[in-house]
Amino acid sequence: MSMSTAAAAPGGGWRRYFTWNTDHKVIGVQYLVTTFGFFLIGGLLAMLVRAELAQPGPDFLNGTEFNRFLTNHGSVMLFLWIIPVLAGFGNYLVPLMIGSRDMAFPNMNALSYWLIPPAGLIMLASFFVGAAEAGWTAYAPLSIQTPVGQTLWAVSVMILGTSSLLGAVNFVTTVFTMRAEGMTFWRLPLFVWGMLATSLLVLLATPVLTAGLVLIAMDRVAGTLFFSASNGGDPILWQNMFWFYSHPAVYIMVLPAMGIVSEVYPVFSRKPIFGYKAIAMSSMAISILGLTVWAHHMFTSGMDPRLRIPYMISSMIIAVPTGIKIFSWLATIWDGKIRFTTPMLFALGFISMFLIGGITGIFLAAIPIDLHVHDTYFVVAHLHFVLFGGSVSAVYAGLYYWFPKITGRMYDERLGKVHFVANFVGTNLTYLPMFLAGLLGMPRRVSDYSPEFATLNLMATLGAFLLGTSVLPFIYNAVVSWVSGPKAVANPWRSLTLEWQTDSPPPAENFHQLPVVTSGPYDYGQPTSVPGQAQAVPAAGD
Amino acid sequence: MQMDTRLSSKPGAGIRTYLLVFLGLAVITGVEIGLATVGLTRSLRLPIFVVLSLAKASLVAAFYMHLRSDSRFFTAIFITPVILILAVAALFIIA
Amino acid sequence: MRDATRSGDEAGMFATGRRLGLDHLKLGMWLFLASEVMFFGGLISAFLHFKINNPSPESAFLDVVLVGLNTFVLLTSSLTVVLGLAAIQRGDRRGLIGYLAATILLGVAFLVGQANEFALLYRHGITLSSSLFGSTFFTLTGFHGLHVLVGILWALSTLFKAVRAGYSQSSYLGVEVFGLYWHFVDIVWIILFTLIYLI
Amino acid sequence: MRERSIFAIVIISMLLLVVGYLAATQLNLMPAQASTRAVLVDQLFHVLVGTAAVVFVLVEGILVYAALRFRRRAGDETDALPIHGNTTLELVWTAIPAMIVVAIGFYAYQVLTEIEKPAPEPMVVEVIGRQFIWQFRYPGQGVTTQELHLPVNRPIRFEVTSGDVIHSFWVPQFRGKRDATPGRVSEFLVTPTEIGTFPVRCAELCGPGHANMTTQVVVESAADFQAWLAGEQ
Repeated sequence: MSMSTAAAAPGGGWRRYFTWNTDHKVIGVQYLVTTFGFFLIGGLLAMLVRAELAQPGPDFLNGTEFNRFLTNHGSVMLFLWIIPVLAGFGNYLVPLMIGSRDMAFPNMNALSYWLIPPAGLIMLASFFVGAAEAGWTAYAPLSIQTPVGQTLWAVSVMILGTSSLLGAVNFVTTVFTMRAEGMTFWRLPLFVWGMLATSLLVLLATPVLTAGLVLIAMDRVAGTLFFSASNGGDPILWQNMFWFYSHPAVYIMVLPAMGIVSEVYPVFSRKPIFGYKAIAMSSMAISILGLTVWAHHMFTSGMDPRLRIPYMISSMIIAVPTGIKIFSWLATIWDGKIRFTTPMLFALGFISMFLIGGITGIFLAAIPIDLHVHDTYFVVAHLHFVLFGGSVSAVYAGLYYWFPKITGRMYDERLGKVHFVANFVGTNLTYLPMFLAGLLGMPRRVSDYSPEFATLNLMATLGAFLLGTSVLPFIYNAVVSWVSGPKAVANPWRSLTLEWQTDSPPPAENFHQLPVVTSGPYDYGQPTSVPGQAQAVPAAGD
Repeated sequence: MQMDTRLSSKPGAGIRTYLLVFLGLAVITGVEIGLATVGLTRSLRLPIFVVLSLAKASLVAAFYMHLRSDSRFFTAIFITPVILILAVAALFIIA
Repeated sequence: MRDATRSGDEAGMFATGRRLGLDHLKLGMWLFLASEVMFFGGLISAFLHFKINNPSPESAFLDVVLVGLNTFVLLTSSLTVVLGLAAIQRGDRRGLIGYLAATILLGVAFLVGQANEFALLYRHGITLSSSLFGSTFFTLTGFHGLHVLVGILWALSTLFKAVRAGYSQSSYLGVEVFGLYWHFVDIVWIILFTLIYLI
Repeated sequence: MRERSIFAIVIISMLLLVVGYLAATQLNLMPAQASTRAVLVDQLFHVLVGTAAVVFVLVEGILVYAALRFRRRAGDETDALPIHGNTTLELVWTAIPAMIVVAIGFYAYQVLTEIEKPAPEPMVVEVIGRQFIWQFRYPGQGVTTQELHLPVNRPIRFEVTSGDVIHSFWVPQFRGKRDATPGRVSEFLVTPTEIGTFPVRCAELCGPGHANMTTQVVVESAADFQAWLAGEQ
C-alpha cells in the first residue's frame, strides 16, 4: 500500500493524479478532469456534425463520416462524460457527505476509474480502423455489418459498463456500512439519495446491456446468428436488451444531477429543502419505475401492439415523481433569501430547461404522437433538453459549487456568470428549433435534409457554436482559479452538509475527527444550525 | 480484516446439515435425469422440472450461501433481480 | 479493507454497518451477484426467446446422462467448499486446504466434461454459427464455463492464501466470500441444466 | 390576506386557462394533414400542447417570479424561515399531475385504438426498405415501383418489411411511421384524404445513404390511380 501511504501525506502534489491512488478525493478529481476532456471531444464531434448540417446539401462530410462522428458524439457524451462525471461527483462527495474516511473498497474504486481512460482510447482509436457508425443505439443488423470499429465500440462500452457497475457496488456498500455516528438514512443529503437510486439502476440494468453487447460482439466476431434475420435471428431482441439498460441510463444520468441541484437550492436560498422525504423517495420511485418503461422506444418497431399500452402508462407515470421534485424545488426557493451565485444560476437553469425535456417526454410517451415524432429531431431536442439542459447544467452547478471544496480556491464569479448566460442562450437556441424541425418532418441522424428545414438548422448550428464557445470562459476560469485563485475558507457558502465541515480541500482521510451527526443536512433558519457546530460535533473519545 | 470476522455467519450450520443438503441435491438431480430419460410429455415436463430446479437452487442459496442464517437484506438483494429478470425475460420473449 | 481500517478508528467507520448486521465485503459480493443474476438473465432470455419462438431439432443431440454426471461434479464441488469453510471455522487449516484442492479438481473436471460435450456437438456439425441453437447454446454454456474458470482461479488464490496461513478460526471471511461466488455459479448451472437439457 | 391570495389564485388560473386555450388552438406546429389518422393525432397533439403550455407557463412563471421577488437583500446574512414541507400542498402536486397523465393516457389510448382500427377491405401495399431505396409492391397486380401511388380516400394497409437492415417508413403528412425490420412484416394503416405529392422518408439510421433514402407518395383520384397502375403493368 505504498501508493495510498504517499497519498495520505498532506498534499501529495499533482503527480498523485496520474497514479493508482486509493484516496476517493483523488479518484473523484481524476474522474471529473478526465471526463471533462471527453466532454470536449464529444462537443467537438457535435460541432462537426452541426457544421455539416448548417445548410442543406452535402458540405464536407460524406454519409459514412457523418455517421461515425454522430455515433461517437453520442457514445462519448453518454458513456464517457455524463455517466462517469456524475460517478466522479459521487466518488468525491459520498464519503465526505456521510462522514466516512473513504469508500468501502478503495482499490476497486481506483480500478473503476482506471478502466475509463483505456475504454475511451479504444472507442476513439476506432477512428483509425473505421469507427462505429450505427448510432449510439447500435441497432442490429446494421451494427453487425459495419467495419471493425464497431467491435471496438462494443468492447469499450462493456468496459465502461463494468466500471460503472463496480462503482455502484462501491456506492451502495459505502452508504450502507460506512455512515458516521448519527447519520441515519433520513439525514442523508439528497445527492447521496440520488447516487443510491442511480446505483440501484446501474446494478440491475447495466448487466443486461453487457449481455446484449456480448451477443453483438459474438455475431460480429464468432459468426453467431442472434441478429441474422435470414437465419431466424431477431433484431428486436437487441432493441429490448439495449433499451432495458439505455432508458434507465437516462435516470442514471439525471438522478445524481437532481441530487446536485437539491444541494444547491437550500444553501443559496438559506432555507431547508422543501419535502425532503418526498424528494428522496421520488428518486427511488423514478428508479423503480424506470425499469418498466424501456419499450416506449420501440412503439414503431412492430412489436406486439398490445404490449405498448402498459409501457405508455408507466412512462407517463414517471412524470408524477418528477413533478414532485420540481414543485418541491420551487417551494424551496419560494420565500427564501436567494443569492445568485454561478452554481445557483445553473441550478435554476436546470429546472427551466429540464422542464422542457420532461414535458416533451409526455408527448413521446403518447403512442399516437410518438408514431409521428419517433426518430425525428423532436426526439433529439427532447433528449438534449433532458441531458444537456438538465444533467450538464447540474454538472456545471456542481463544479462551481464544490470548486472551493475540491481546489481550496474560489473561482471568478463574473466569468462564471458569462459562462451561464452563454450556455443558457446557446442551449435554447440549439435545441428549441429542433422540436419544430422534427414535428415538420425532419428525421434524426441525417447528413442532409430538405431545404424547408434550412432556417431551423442554421439556428441550431449557430447555437451549437455558441455552446462550444461558452466552454472557453469556464476552462479559463477553472484553470486560472485552480492555480492562482483567492484561497477559499473551509465553508464559503455557510452550508450545513458534512463535506463543508472540514478543510478545503479536505485532508487525507477527510476529517480531523470523525463527525457525529445530530441534525438533518438542510436545517437552515434554526438557531442551532451554525455551520461547523450543530451538525458535526467531534465524536467523544475519538 | 480481523474485525470483519465478527460479522460473518457463525459456524452454526453443521457438517451434518451440509451433507444432508448435498444428499437432497443429489437425489433431486438423480430424479431429474431419470425423468428426462423416461420422456415425459411437454406439459408435464415444464412444471415438474421448474419446481425441482427451483428447489435445488433454493437449497444451495439457503444453506450453502447461508441466506437462512444471514441478514435478510442479503436475501432481498438476491431475490429482487431474480423476480425482475423473470418478468423482463417474459416481455423480451413475447415482444 | 486495509486502507479504510488503517487509520485505526474502525469502530466509528463501521458503526452503522455493524448495527445493520452487514459486513461490507459480503454486502459488496451480494450486490455483485445481483448484477450477475441480471447478466445471466439477459443471456438466458435470449436463449429462451429462440428456444420458444424458433425451436430447433438439434437439441436432440444433447446427452442428458453425460451432462447429469457433470452436474453431480459441480454440486459436489459446492459441498467441498462449504466443508472447507466448516473446517476453518473449527480451526482446521489442513482441512480447508484439502477441501479447496478438491474443489479445484472438481471444477477442472467439470470444465473437461464440458469441453468433451462441446467436442461431441462439433462432431455432429453443431457450431456457434451453424444455427441459432448452436449460437445460443455455446454462448450461454460458454459464459458459464468462463465463470467456472474464474472461480477456479479464485479458488487457487484462496488455496495459496490458506497455505500461507492467511485464514484462521477467527478470520475466514475470504473463504466465505469466495464460497458465495462458487455457489452462485453452481446455482446458475442448476438453472441452465434444467432450461437447456431437461425442458 | 387570505381573500387576496384566493383572488390571485383565481386570476392566475384563468390566465393559465387562456394561455392553454390559445396554445392549443393557435399554435400550428404540424405539417399538412393528408390522412384520416392525421386529424385524430393532431387533435391529441393540440390538447397536449395546451396542457404543456399551462404547465410550462406555471412553472417558469413561479421560477422567474420567485427569483425576482425573493432575492437576498445586500448585507442580509440571516437565514430564511425554516419551512420543511406542507403535506396538503405536496398531496396536491402529486395528485393533480397524476390525474392529468391518467387522462392523457386514456385519451391517447382512445386515439390509438381509433387510428389502428382495421378497415374493411383495405388495399394492401407491400413496402420493402433496402439500402437505400424504397420498393412498393401491389400484390396481385404484378407492379413494383420506387414511387408510391395511392388512391385517395381508400383505406390502405401497408405491410412493411426490410431486405437488409432496419429502416423506418415515414410520411410526415400521414402522421405515422413503421419500422421496416428484416424477418418481420409490420402492419401500418393509413387512409389518404388529400390529393397531392408528399415526401416518403427513412427515419431509422440505416447506413451512409440514410439521409437520401427518400422518395415520394402520389395520392391521386381512383381513376388516375387505376390509369397509373395499368401503365405500370
